[in-house]
Amino acid sequence: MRIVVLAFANFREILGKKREMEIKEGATIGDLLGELAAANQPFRVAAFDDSGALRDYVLIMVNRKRVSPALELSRPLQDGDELAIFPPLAGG
Amino acid sequence: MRIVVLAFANFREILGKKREMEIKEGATIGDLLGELAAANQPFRVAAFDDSGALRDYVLIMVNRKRVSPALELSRPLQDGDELAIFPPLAGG
Amino acid sequence: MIEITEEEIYLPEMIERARSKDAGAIVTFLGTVRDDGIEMLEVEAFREAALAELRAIEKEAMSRFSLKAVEVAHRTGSLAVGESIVAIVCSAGHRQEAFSGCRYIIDELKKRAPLWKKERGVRGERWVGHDEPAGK
Amino acid sequence: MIEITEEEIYLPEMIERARSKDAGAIVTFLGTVRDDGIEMLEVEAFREAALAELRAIEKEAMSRFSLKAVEVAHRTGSLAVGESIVAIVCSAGHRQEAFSGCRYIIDELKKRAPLWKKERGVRGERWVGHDEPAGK
Repeated sequence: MRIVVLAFANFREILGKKREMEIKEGATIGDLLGELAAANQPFRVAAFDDSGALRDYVLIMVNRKRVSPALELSRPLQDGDELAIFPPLAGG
Repeated sequence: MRIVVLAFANFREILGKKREMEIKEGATIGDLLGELAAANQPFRVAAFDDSGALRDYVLIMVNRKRVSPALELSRPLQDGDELAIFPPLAGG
Repeated sequence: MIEITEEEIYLPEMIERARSKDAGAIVTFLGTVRDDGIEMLEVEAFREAALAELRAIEKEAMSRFSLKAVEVAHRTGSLAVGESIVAIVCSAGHRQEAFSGCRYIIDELKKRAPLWKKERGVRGERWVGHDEPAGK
Repeated sequence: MIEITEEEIYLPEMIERARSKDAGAIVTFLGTVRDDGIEMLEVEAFREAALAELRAIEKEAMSRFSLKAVEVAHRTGSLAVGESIVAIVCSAGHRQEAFSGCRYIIDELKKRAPLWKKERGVRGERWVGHDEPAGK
């Protein structure tokens, strides 16, 4: 299935603003982040700590709704989902 | 001695904006208000209650400093003083 | 700049004067004539005393809230519904200070500056803020 | 009107749109680029998500504080020191509501709207609001 991945701020600088990824049916949010990390060393270092846990400042939206990385990394994605990766907000 | 009397808002409508008054040496704030009341019936009714006490909403400044009518009516005026009479403030 | 003026208040210029390199926040309060059955609002000032009081309030606000700049303009004369009665602009390093400073200035202005408003409208005329004296 | 724009923010028009017969108070917040050794500020938005969040915040503020009108403009792109990053205008019947509404919107915008700022200055570059990831 196809997932649109958006990245902002420092994650945009590492991953680019937008890409489409093909991942296997039933893959979770955690699976997708793992694939990105495996393919991109700077993203792995920026997003994951030494024990492999997602750093606190990595924020995720799926279809423009915030998801809790602590609770929802195991949530399966759907074909056509849009996943956005960004650091803590700092507008205004 | 000569006192400049300024009036604002409803008191301006009754007394006019500015007048100079000649009062006797040593006259107090209360004396001056009494003279104004004696000469001007609408002012007397607007400024004093039936017992002859100054109404709460009459505010007084002498030389652009607020004076407390409750405490300072017996304060003597000086030649050249400017006395202003007005109702509660309502700017902004 | 502090002013009491018969001319229309021009807020954009006040905001531009308050803008500065060391300010991160500019908060503006604009008081306008609200239509409560009013046709005109007459605003009257004890001009010299009001300017002195506004300068004192400005000084207090500058030091209490570390403001970078303060602008105050209060209109006098005849105003129509929707027109600006008063404009206050405060700039500060951070937004808390700019909000608190602007709020302080309008609250103190209303309490302390010798200014009065008379509403002229469908229900006749009245001076705002106090009951009509018995004699009127 | 809610907008996220690459163009310079023109506050006077926003204030005029917020002015109305039933409003007695218009409070404006303007966030500007403060010179903390900064040369430029880059502002980035997740545009569609930020617009949706700002519309939600506007709706909350309108009903909580009985606002008559809300205007929000957030700039994106490269900004110089002194330029406006964000402008918020709230009109209400009375000043308490207008101040509270404006304060609420900027506080919630900063917490909830997906927007980011990168400072470029004498000490190099940094994204505002979080420590640099170890890999950068």
